[in-house]
Amino acid sequence: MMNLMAPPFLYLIAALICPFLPSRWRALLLLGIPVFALMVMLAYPAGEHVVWSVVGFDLTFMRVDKLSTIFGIIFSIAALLSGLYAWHVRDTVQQVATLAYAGAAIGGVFAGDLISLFLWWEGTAVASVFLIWARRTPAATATGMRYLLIQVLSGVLLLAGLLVHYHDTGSIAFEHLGLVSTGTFLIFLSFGIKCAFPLLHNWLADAYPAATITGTVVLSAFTTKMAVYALARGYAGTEVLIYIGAVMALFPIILAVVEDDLQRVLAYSLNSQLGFMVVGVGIGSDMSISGSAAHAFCSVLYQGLLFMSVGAVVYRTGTSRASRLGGLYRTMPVTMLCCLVGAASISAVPLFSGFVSKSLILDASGYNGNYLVWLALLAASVGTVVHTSIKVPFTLFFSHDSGKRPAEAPVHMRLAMIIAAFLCVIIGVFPGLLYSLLPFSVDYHPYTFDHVLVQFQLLLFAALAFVVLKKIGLYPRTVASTMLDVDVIYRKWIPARLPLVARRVADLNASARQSALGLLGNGYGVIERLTRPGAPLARGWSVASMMFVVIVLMCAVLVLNLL
Amino acid sequence: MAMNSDKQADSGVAAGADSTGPESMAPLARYFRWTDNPASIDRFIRILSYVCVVLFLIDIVWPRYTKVPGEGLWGFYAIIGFVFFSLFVVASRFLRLFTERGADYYAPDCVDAEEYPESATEQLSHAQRPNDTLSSLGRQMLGRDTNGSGREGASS
Amino acid sequence: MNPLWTLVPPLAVIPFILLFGERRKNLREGSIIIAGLFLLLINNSIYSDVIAGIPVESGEVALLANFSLKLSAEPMGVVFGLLASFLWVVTTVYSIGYMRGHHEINQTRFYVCFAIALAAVMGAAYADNLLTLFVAYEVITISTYPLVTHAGGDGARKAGRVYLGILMGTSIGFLLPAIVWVAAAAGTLDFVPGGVLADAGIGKGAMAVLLALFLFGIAKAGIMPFHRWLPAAMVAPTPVSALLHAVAVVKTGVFSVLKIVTYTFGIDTVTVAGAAQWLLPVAAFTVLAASIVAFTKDNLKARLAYSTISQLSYILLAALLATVMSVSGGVLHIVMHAFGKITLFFCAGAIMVALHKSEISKMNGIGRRMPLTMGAFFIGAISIIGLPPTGGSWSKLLIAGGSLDSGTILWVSVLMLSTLLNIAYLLPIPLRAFLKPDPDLKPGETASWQEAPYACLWAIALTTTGCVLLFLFPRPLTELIGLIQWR
Amino acid sequence: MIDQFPALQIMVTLVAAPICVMIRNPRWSWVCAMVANTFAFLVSLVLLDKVLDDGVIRYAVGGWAAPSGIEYYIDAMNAAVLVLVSGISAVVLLYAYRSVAKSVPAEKHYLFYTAWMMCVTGLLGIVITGDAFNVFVFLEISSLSMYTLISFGQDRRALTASFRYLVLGSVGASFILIGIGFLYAATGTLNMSDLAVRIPESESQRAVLVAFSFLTMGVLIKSAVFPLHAWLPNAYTHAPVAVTAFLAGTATKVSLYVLLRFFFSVFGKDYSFGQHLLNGVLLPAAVAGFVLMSLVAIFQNDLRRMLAYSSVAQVGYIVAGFSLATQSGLTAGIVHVVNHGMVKACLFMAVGCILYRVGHVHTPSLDNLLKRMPFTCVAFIISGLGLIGVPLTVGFVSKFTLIQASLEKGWWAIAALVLLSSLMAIVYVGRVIEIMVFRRSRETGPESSGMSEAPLSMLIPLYVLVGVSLYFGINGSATLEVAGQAATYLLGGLQ
Repeated sequence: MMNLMAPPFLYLIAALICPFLPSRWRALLLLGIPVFALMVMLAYPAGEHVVWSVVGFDLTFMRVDKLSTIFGIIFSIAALLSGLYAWHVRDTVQQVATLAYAGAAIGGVFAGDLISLFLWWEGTAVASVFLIWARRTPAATATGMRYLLIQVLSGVLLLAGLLVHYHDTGSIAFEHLGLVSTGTFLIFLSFGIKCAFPLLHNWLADAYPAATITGTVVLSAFTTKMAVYALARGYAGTEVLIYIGAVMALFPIILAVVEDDLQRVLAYSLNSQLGFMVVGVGIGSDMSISGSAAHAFCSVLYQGLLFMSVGAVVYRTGTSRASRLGGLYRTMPVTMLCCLVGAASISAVPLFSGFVSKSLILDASGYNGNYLVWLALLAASVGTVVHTSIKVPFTLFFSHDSGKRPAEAPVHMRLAMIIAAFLCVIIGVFPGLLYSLLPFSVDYHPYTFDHVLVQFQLLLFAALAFVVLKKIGLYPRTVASTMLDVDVIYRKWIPARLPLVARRVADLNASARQSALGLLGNGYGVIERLTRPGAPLARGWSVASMMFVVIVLMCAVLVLNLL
Repeated sequence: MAMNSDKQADSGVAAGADSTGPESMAPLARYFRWTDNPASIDRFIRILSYVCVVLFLIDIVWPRYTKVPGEGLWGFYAIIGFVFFSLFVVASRFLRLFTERGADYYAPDCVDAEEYPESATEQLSHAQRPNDTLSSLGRQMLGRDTNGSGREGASS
Repeated sequence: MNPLWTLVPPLAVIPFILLFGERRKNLREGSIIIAGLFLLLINNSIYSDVIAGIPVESGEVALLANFSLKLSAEPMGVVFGLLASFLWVVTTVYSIGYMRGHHEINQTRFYVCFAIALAAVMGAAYADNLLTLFVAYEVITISTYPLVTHAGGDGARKAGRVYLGILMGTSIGFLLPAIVWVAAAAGTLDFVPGGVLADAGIGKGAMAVLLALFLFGIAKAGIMPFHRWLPAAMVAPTPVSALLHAVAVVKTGVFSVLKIVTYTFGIDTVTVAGAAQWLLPVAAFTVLAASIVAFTKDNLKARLAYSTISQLSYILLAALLATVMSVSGGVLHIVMHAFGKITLFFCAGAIMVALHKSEISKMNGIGRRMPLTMGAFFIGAISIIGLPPTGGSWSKLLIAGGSLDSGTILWVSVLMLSTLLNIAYLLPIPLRAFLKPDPDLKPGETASWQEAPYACLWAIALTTTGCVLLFLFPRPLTELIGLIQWR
Repeated sequence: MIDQFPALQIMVTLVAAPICVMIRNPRWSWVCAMVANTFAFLVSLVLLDKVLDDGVIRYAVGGWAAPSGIEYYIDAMNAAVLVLVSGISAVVLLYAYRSVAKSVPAEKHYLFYTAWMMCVTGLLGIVITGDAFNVFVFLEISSLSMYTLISFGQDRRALTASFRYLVLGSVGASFILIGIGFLYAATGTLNMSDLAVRIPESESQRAVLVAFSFLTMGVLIKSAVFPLHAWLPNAYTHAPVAVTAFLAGTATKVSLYVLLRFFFSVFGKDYSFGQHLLNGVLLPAAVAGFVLMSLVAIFQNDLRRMLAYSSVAQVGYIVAGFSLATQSGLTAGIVHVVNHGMVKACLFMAVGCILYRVGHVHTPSLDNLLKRMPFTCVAFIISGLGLIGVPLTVGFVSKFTLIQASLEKGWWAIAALVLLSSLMAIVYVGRVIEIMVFRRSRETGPESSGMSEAPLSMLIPLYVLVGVSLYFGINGSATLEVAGQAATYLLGGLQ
């Protein structure tokens, strides 16, 4: 019975009973469960709990240590905030999916072995896709399908990898793995998909804008952070991650700058932020891992905040297209302010949360001696300013007036955003609160004069560049368009050629079948001609012919025998 | 921080272009009306430039602690900020030449090609704004308010 | 308990079925359910005997000079016996709703053949030797043939011909000679832990041929190119398809393969001789090709049929890999797939009864009319795909894990690829049902519930719950499988 | 008393024949025949039991000891065939009463039963005797009465069929006579045991060889081995169906017994299979027989004709089993003699029932027969499955043994072809079953024509035989054991 009280199971049980509750209770459940589960979670002492023996494996469902706890806490906060943000939603599907998804993600970070990790891994895939399908449009259905396929691909890679790993080592423990064998490579790939490594990243920008308004907020919190956790647990200090992370932090920027859909812009920026965390994991020092964890913590908050504010705009206007929006500050000032706090956090303005976490990673990469990566991260920080901190609030709330005068976001949305914004600022002002949660104790002081100074230099000169470019007309205007990404390969190129290949195969099959049938038919014809009623073999032979056969055979026998 | 430092603009000259008038504005938004005024914006830009110059100059007098070679260069971060910003913008404009397609390129399998379903939103204009407050939210949560019905999607 | 008792309930109920006939339907079907429950009890007591280590054997009848018919229970058979008897009850409950809702003709004949088939399944489950297994196998073929041709039209008879032709043809053409070969080489047909062929002096090449004869001879397992009977048999009423695909026929096929690999060859013999090397690609090809074909099918039952073919080859793959883990996974998959697939077929039948739709393309929006059915369909599909929280994930895990002992990750990748394909062809069905607008509804109109009869719904609920419970509590099953003597 | 049983076996039916003529009344002559036949059956059962317990029985007719006198010689082999012949004859005779009443004019009934009794006498005599010439005599008795029985057919075509059989049968009989003559010339004895001893010592081996060739040809004709089968389909098709059932179950089987007796007991295995004849002619003929004739059977639209061709095919199996010339091969052949005899008799009896009620046996017109004649159809289906060789039927027992035997000998191809022709059997039997059970009548709905089952007096014998065949299908080792013993005797030569 105690086992059912483990936080992930609490969520799942809630998801199970959710459909049977009246609508208000369902919404309250979304608020209550995260709080309750968080309390339960914090009550667990460090160590391994909730062991379940199944099909010959011992699965550990609660491996509590500092690394998992910090993720567990932020996931609980994210679940609570998104529950509040989604207070108006009375769609059972979304509510169940949210609970199950949050539960699976929390389960994922507490999983003590690879198999239970796999179960939760697939669980997040299955649960989260409903947040996309819940939009109930044909395009969302198709997008959800793509998303699910990719997520499950990640799951099956994990399964394959863990099996290979088990076969190699006889252990399913989820400890440090390192890139040492086929199995660990497969697991790495699996984590990489969920973590949106470059070239494996499209699902993120593809799916997040396709979810429901609240669904996008929920999606932004869990899957990718769970992957970061998994990388930190299994592949800390794997050098290749540093380079992957650097590329990952940089390349979405270019795509995001010209993107029209602001939710997609945020998805790209989320991808870029993941790059920072991946670098941190790749460096593998105590400081960098802590930095990654801290950054994940902050990123869930500010990214959620940004998604919430854009979502609020969508809720009131029905679009997230930059080309159709602008000048909304007039009637949505609270949303605008919260968005600005989010923007400040993501671009690491001092006194906001991003500053205290990103600095950890940047400094760790600087100390690591990998200057190119350090520079790349610096550039990526600037990039964040380009596409998120300036572009999103500017195009939404200022810029040219779109003439739209939507009402302010509903009060529960505002409340959720304000709480998130408040948390961002609190962390930014009192970094010690966050640092005390980190997996490794860090002795780091972000607020040195030097540090604040260079940060302002970086940011304000970036802002200056914006002003200058805007003045000389180089800054790109947003127009409704689609930017190609690598997903064009499986969304356009292959499908376009597939019918041809399929037809070829079908033709081949048909002709092979035809000739086989023809052969059979000929054979059948021959047999029938010989054996149907009245045919030579089946005729009542005349006495003469019977005698003839007898004589011939007799001769044959005699000849054979007498020879 | 730069934005917040500019609070004096609230006395603000009403934007001539704004035909809808101050009634159509949320009270809080009045603090930001300066953004609609080109003159204020110019002033904002000017202040930004001054601040930048000051920051740039601090580098001369303050020997920074460095952990990476080159970091200590004069105005290193300022240059990085300015140059990379421009670089990204230029690069993306360049990339756009190759990768831009029509908005409905992936239609009908992409949400870009369709509108957000109206039933899941509550598209009210400022004039129709509901009078919801924290206490009304509290009442809803406690179940004392019957109008707070859900919007998005069908319930079970 | 004597395993012969398992033959009693299905056979004893036949006179009652005939006696009550069409006139007293309630009594007729009631008697079948009672017989089913008895059978379940008997199987359960066999189960407890086996767990307790008490030998469970029957007497023997000498069918041939040195070879006799004999039943005995070992863990693998108990798994199958329990499964079949449980699903018999469920299927009967379901067919009460279905057959009446659909106004099928010749229901008495249907139930009689059904009962005979089940008795034969029990015989196969508890077969003590190859000969008994073969006998039961053939009886199943013959007794299910009238079920396939149930409708009696030209199409049904043609399908019946394909069904009988392939199943009888392969069993006589390949399986029988293989059995005779074993008899000639080993001098015994008994199922012995560790197999009887290790010292039978069969060369490596010959061993491969023998294994191939078994594999292709047991066409019930649906390996390509002898899979055509399965989609052909789709003309049968849905409870029959459910029975064919989830319980009696196909499962007898894969069960036989597993049993032969374990107890006739011995898993070590198979691996040492490398006999399966040439057959693994065939099974893998079947897994993938059937999935791809399933894509192209618009008829729901046809799509499910190809899905079955693909899933059966999982088990064949497991059997051919012949490691303890993979064969255990194969046995487990018999159960897991049975629950998942029978749920899907039940749902397909429920749609047929309630809305008279059989084409997937016409199922837009039916989720609003039949939310329970389509919800169950979703869970069943998840189980077939092998995702948590359904039982399918355990068996897939074991099969994939066992496949690594072959030293290559090729077979794992086949399974993983197939998982993705499964998603792509199974999940669009519930999605279409839930998310696409219903063409029969005018805008603004809300759909009213049009679920299938209660009997169908209960059956669906039972099997769906089973899918999830098997995920949470596989312990009894895995314990039983753990008792299998491999060597 | 028991000592005299071998003589009694023949005498009872032989005496019954003239009594039937004297009675003349259809019913009472049938009763007389029935009593005699039942008695003969009981006697054969006792003999079989005795043989299995005590070994070979030798009985000197009239007290004249062999080799000069005629000797009856009974081992497991012929005891089994005796049981088969008298048993099937008894069952079919029981069945024949109603069946014949419809197709044969009442005033000829006594003749019919007389001919039947003579035929049974001849067949039993062939089996029981240990004297080569005596074989010929009994063969002629049975053949002549058989021609008569066939000509009782309803149709005028029965006469031509009978005539053709007569011509070919006489050729066969005269070949046998010639063969026996040569043997006598070469060895100077007619007693089989004696022959077995003297043949190897004979000076004129060439004469022995000629005798062997003629005997073989003669027996092959009588047992309708392909391609010498041409008399059989017409005879089976046009004879009264009871006669067909009787013939199919016994006549060809007895000829096959003769084949065995001469090949193995008289000439000896080494001699017979040392010849080119058996490897070059017999096996190919058998194989071609069961493959080609199964094919022919597929396309037949007359049920009797189909079964007739299937009979030729089954004879092919038996001969193939013999040609293996091993213990298991012989066992398979012998057991198939018994099993196929039962199955074919059942099938023809079922066909007779259909003929009795429907009036024809044109396969495509038998739509939905199951509704009208359920019991007949079920019997037909069970026996049909036996013909295919489905497990739990006798056919499976013999086919399994046959395949096992050919594999043991390493003759893969034979096993494969046996299986192939089993598949054809699925087709021709399955086709009929499908029409009977699943095709709805074209003209009338299934409900409109009520049930019109054949009379009980036909169904009971049918089901007795079906029951027996099912019993031996499940407990196959009973027949296999007897056959195995018989094979041992045959391979060991005469004691």
